[in-house]
Amino acid sequence: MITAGIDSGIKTTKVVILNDDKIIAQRLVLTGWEPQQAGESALTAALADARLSRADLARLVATGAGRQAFPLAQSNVTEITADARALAFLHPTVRTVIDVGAEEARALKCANGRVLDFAVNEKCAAGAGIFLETMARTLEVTLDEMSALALQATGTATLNSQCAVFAESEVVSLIHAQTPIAEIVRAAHDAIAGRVASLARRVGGEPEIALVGGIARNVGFIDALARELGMEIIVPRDPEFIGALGAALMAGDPVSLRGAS
Amino acid sequence: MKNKIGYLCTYVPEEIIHAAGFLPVRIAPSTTPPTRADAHLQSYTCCLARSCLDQALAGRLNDLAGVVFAHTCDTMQGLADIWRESFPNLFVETVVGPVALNSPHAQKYLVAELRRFVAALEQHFDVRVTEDALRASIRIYNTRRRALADFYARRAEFSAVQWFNVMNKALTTPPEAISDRRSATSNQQSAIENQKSKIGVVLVGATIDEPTLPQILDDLGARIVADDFCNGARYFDTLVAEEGDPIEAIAARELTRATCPCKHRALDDRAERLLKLVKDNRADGVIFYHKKFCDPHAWDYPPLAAALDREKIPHLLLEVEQVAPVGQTRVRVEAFLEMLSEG
Amino acid sequence: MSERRYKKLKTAPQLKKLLEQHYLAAKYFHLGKPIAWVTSGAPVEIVRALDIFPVYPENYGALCGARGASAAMCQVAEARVYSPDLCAYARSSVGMMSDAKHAPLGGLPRPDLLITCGNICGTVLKWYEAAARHYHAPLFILDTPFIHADDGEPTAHAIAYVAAQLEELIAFLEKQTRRKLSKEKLLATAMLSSEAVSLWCDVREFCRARPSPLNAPDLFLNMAPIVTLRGTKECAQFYRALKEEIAERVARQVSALPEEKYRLVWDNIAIWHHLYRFYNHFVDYGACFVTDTYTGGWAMRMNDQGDPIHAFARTYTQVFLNQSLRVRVRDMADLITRFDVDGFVMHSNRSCKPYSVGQYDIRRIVTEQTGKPGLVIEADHSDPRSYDDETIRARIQTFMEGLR
Amino acid sequence: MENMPQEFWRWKEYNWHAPDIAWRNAKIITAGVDVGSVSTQAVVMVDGKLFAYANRRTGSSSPDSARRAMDCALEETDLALDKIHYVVGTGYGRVNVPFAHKTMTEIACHARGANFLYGASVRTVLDMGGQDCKAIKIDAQGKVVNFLMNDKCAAGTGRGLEVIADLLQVPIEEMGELSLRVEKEPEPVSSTCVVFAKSEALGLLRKGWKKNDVLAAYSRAMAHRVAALLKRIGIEKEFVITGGIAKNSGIVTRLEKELGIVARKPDFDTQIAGAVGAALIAKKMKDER
Ligand SMILES: Nc1ncnc2c1ncn2[C@@H]1O[C@H](COP(=O)(O)OP(=O)(O)O)[C@@H](O)[C@H]1O
Ligand SMILES: Nc1ncnc2c1ncn2[C@@H]1O[C@H](COP(=O)(O)OP(=O)(O)O)[C@@H](O)[C@H]1O
Ligand code: SF4
Ligand code: SF4
Ligand code: SF4
Repeated sequence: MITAGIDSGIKTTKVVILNDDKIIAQRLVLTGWEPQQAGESALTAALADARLSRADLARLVATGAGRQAFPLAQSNVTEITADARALAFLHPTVRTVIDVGAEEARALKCANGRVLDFAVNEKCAAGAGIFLETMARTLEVTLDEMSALALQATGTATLNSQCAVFAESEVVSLIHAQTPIAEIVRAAHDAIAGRVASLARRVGGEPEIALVGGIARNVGFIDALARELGMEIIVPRDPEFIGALGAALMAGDPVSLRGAS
Repeated sequence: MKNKIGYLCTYVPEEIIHAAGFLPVRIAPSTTPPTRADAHLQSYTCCLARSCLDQALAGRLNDLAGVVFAHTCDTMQGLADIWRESFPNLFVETVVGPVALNSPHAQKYLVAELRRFVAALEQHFDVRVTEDALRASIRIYNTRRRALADFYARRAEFSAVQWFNVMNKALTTPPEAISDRRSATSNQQSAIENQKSKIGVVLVGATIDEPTLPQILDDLGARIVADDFCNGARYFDTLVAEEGDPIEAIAARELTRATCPCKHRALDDRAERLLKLVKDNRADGVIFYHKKFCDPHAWDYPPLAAALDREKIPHLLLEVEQVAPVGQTRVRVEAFLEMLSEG
Repeated sequence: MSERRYKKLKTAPQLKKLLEQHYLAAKYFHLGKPIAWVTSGAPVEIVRALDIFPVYPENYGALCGARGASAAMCQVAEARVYSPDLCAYARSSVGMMSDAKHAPLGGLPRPDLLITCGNICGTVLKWYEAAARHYHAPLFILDTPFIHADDGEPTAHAIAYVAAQLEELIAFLEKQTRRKLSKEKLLATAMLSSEAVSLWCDVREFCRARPSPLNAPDLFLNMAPIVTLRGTKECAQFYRALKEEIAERVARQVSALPEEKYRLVWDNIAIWHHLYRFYNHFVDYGACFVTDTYTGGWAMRMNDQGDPIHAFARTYTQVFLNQSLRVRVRDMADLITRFDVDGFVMHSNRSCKPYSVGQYDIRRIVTEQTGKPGLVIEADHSDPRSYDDETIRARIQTFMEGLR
Repeated sequence: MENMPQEFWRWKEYNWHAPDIAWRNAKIITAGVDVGSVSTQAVVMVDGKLFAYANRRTGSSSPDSARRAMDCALEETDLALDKIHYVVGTGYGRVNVPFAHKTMTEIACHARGANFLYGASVRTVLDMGGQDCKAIKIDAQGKVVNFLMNDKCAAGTGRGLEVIADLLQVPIEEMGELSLRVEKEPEPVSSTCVVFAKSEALGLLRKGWKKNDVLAAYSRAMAHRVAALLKRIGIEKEFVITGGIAKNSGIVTRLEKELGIVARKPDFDTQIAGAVGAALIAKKMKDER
C-alpha cells in the first residue's frame, strides 16, 4: 500500500511516501505563505520521484502547524504523535524525543509509538530554531558555519535574554567586548540547549534520547544538548523528515488514527 | 555530618538553627540561567524560587543537611512542597509564621510554631536545643546585626558594590566571623573619592542578589543611602531581646521588625518607613528593584509610589529577572540620575 | 462567545435569577444592612448571622471574566501602575475601584467592611489592603496558617489561633454593627450552609455515573451559589432542585455530552473568558469533565463536633488551597479512581499561584500512582489576553491522540 | 534558504544640510550622535541652529556607526569634524562614540530635542525606537520630569516591526499606510511576540485574512501596548511622538484613537530628535564651561 505523510512546518514542508513500510520518496520545500500550495508541490515532486500518481496514494495524513490546511489529507495528527510513531519505527528503544522546529520545541516521552507525556515551549521561551537563525544573521554567518563554530569554542560567555530579539543586542555587546565569535555562538547554543533540556526534564526524559527536526542538522546544538543533559543523543537519518514519516506510517495504520480529527 | 542548614527567607529563625548546632546559610539565587527548575516551576514564578531550586537540583546544595522555609508568599509556599518532593530524604521544614502581625494572638501562635520547629529539629537530627544554647546564639546574632548596623552607619565610605558584597557575604558566613564593623568589611577597602557630587538613592525590594545595579550606581557616581531589602537593612534593623524566654524573644522580634509585603502590621507602615528612610538620609530618589513575578512587592508598589508622589520624591521601578540586563538597566538608571541632578 | 454544545439544565433559569437577585440586592436592596466584601474562604456564616450583607469580589471577578469585561478592567488597574502579572480577579477589582466604566452591573457596591481570609492565597491580603486604602473601610484579616502536614491536619496551635481570631472577628463585627451575635442564628445559618454544601456534594457524586450527567462548565456555573449564598434558604432550595434534576438525569442515563467517550478530571479555576469555546475542544472528542478539584473545594462538610467556633476554625483552615502538595495529590488520585476517568487536565493559571505552583509535580506523581495521563495547559482564569486558542487546541489534540 | 529576495525592513538612509548657514563665523558648533540599536543619527548645530544631519543604520560596531553617520552628515558640507567644539553621544551605543566629549541618555536627549523641535508647550514625549518605547514627561525647558520604559520584550518595538515587514514582505515605509487600508478594523493579534509572529500570521492568513488585515491586527496590538505605557505615566498635552516608528502612520493613528488625543505632527524627521537633543545639550555644556 502506498501512503504519504505531509508535515507542514512553519518554515519547511516535508513529504514522505511509503510503500508499506519502505520509504520510497521524500521531499522538502519552503513553506512560504501558502502552506497548502507548498504541500501540493512537495507532494507532486515526491510522487514524481517515486514515479507514482495521485491515484496510487491509498492514504495521506497531515501533521505540523499547517496540518488542517490539506483537504486532500484523510486526517491529521499533531507532530508530537507523529514523532512518537516514527521513532518507534526507526529506533524502538528511544524513550524521549526532542523535536526542535523553527518556532516550537517539543519534548515527549513515548513507548511503543504512543505518547506518554509531552511538553511544548510556552510562548516567549523562544527556545527554537528561529533563535539561532536570528543569531546567525546578527553574526553574519550561515547556519552551517554557526554549527561548526560552536564546537571550536571553549569559553564561558552566557546569554541572559530570553527574548530572541534582545539576545541579538546582547550578542552585539559581546561583539563589542571582543568576545570571540565562536564563544558567542556557543553561548547561543547553550542558551537554547538549556531551555530545550528543561522541556525534556519536564517530561521526565529518560534515555535513550533522540533529537529530530531541522535543528538536528546542527552538530553544535547536539553537542550543547548532550552536555546539558549529560546523555548521548541519537539523531535519526534525515531528522527533519521524522514528522512526515510518522504521519505516513499512521496513514498505513488507520487504527492508530482513531481519536484524531 | 553535614553542618549547614539552608534557609530561604529572613523570617527563618537563624538563632534556633544555630542553637541546634548548625550553621544557617541563606540560599541565594545564582546568575546561571536555570535549566532544571523549569520542570517544576512555571515560567511565571519569580527567579528567586527558580534559581534556588535549580541549584539544588543541579547538586550544588548537597552540603546542606536541611532546608528551612518561612511562610511568606504563595510561590515560596509551593516551592517548599516541591523541594520536599524533590529531596525526600532531606530535612525540609516550613515555619508557618503569622501573616496578621497586628493580631493580639500572633505572638502566642508564633511561639508555639517556633517550639514545633525546635521539636522538629530535635527529632530529626537527634539533638537538644537548650535554652542556654539559644541564648548564646541570640547573643552571637545580635552582635553580627549590630556590626552590620555599624557598618551601615559608615557606608558612605564604601561603594555600592562593597555594600552589596558585605551584606551578601554576611548571610552565608559563620556569625562569629562578623563581630564588629572591621570584620564586616574585611577585604573591602574604603574607596570613595569624589563624594560631594553624589546623588543618594534608597533601594527597595525583596532581595538583591547580583551586583549589576550596585555596579551601575558606582559607575554613574550615585550612592545607596538606605535600603529596604530582606538581605539588606531589614535583616538587622531589630535585635532579639537577650533577657526572658529566648523563643518568646525571637517571636517578638519577628513581629516587630520592619515588615515585608507578605505580612501585615498596619495599612501604611511600609510607606511611612520608606518616607522616613528618604527623609532621614536626605535621599534624592528611590529605586524599586523588583523581581518579575514577585506578587507581594508588585502589590505594594502602587501605594508606595503614590506615597512618594505625594511628597514629590522621584522614583524609578526596575523589574529584573535573575540578572539585570546591563544595557537596559543602565539607560533607566542613568536617565533617572540625570533627572535627579537636573531637578 | 461560542455556544454550549451539550445539554442545558432545567434549573439554569433559576440559577440565573438567583444570582441576578443577589447582585441587585447587593446594589440596591440590602435594606440598610452593612455591606461586607468577603473572600470565598471566609466564614460567612458569622457575617450572615449578624445581618451583614456579604458580597464576593472573587465571584464577581468570575462574572467579569465570563462577560468578557476583565481585560478592560485590568487595563484600568495597569494604567494605575498595578503589574499585569498579578491575579486578574484582584487586578480587575482594583480597576473597578477607581473606574467602574467597564464593570458589569455598574460594579460592586462600596464596602462598609472588609473581611479577608488567607486560606486561599496571599493575594487576597494585598487585594483587600488596596480596597481598605481606597474605601477607607475597616479591614479584618483572618489569618489561617498554611498546612504542610501530610495528613492535612492543622496543628493544635493553628486551630487555637484561628479560633481566637474568630472570637475577635465576632467582637469586631458586633462593634461595627452594634448588634449582638445570636448563637441560635449562627447555628441556623451554619445548618443551612451545611445543607447546601451537602446537597452540592451529592450533585457532584452523581457524576460518577456513566455517562456523566454534567460536564465541567455545569459544575463551574452551579457552584456560584455555594460561594455567594452559602447559609441562606434560597441557596439550599436551589441545590435541592438541582439535585432532583440530576438524580433524574442519572436515573434515565441522560448524558451531558452527545456521546461520552472519555472521562476527565479538571484541575484549577475555570477559563471563564472562553468557557464554552475552550471546553468544546474536548466535546469534539467526546471528552467529558466529570469532576474537578475546584468546585469540590466548596464541598467541605462542616466539622460539627464540639464547640462551633472550633468547628469553624478547623473547617476554614483545612480548605484545599490551604493544603500541601501531598494532600492535593491524594485528592486528585482519589477523584481519578472514584470517578473512573481516563486522564486529567490541569489549568496552569498565571493568575493563581497557590493553585498552580506545584502542578508539574502533582501531575507527575499522580500519573505515577494512577497510570492516568495528565495534560497541563497554560492560560488564565479571567484575563483573556494570555489565552491562545491555536496553541491550546494543538495541545488538546496531542493529548487526545494519546488517550486512545 | 536563509536569503530573502529583498530586504523589506530596510528603510532609506540619507543626509541633509542647511545650504545657507555660514559656520565659519559661528560662536559655537556642537553635534549630537544618537547611536540607537537600529539607527544612528548625527546632527550638527551651528549656534543652536540645525546645520546638517544624517540618518544611517547601526551596524554591528557602534564606533564605526557613529563615525559613518558623522561623515555622512558632513559629506556635502565643508565642515570637518575637528571644527566641532563639543559632541554629546546618546543612544544605546553612547559610550562608544569615539569623538564624543560627554554622554547623555536618549531619554534626556529626546526630551530636549522634542522641546526644541516642537516647542516649549510639549509635555509628553513618546519615543518609539528600535528596541524600546519610552514615555517621557517634560517641563517647559525640556527637562525630564518622569519617564517609563516598556518591558524587556521586543514585541511592540521597531525591531519587531522590521521582523514583521520581512515576514509579510512589505516595505517598512509602506507598512503604516497598508495597515490602514482595511475595510474593517480587525481584532488585535493575541500575542505580538516577534518570535512567534510567523505562526501567528500564518494562522491568520490561513483563515483567509489579507496581508493588510494582518498588518492592521499587529499595528493595533502594538498601539495597545504603547498606549498602556502612556496611560501608566499619565498623558498630558501637548503630546508628541519621536523616533522611527513615528513615521508609521498605522501605529500612530491607532494610538491616537485609543488615547483619544492627537499627537502634534512634525515637519521634520522624527528619528533625529535624540541627536538634536544631544547637540543642544552639548551647546549648553559648552556654554556653561
Ligand atoms: N543546516 C542546518 N544547520 C543548522 N540548523 C538548521 C539547518 N537546517 C535547518 N536548521 C534549523 O531548523 C529549523 C527548521 O526546522 P524544521 O523542523 O524544518 O521546522 P518546522 O518544521 O517548524 O518548519 C530552522 O529554524 C533552523 O534553525
Ligand atoms: N521610513 C520609515 N517608515 C516607517 N518606519 C520606519 C521608517 N524608518 C524607520 N522606521 C522604524 O523605526 C525603527 C527605528 O527607530 P529609531 O528611533 O531609529 O530606533 P533607535 O534609535 O532605537 O535605533 C525601525 O526599526 C523601523 O521600525
Ligand atoms: S520577549 Fe521576545 S520572545 Fe518573548 S514574547 Fe517578547 S518578543 Fe517574543
Ligand atoms: S516574595 Fe517575591 S521574590 Fe520572594 S519568593 Fe515570593 S515572589 Fe519571589
Ligand atoms: S490568587 Fe487565586 S485564590 Fe487568590 S484571589 Fe486570585 S484566583 Fe483566587
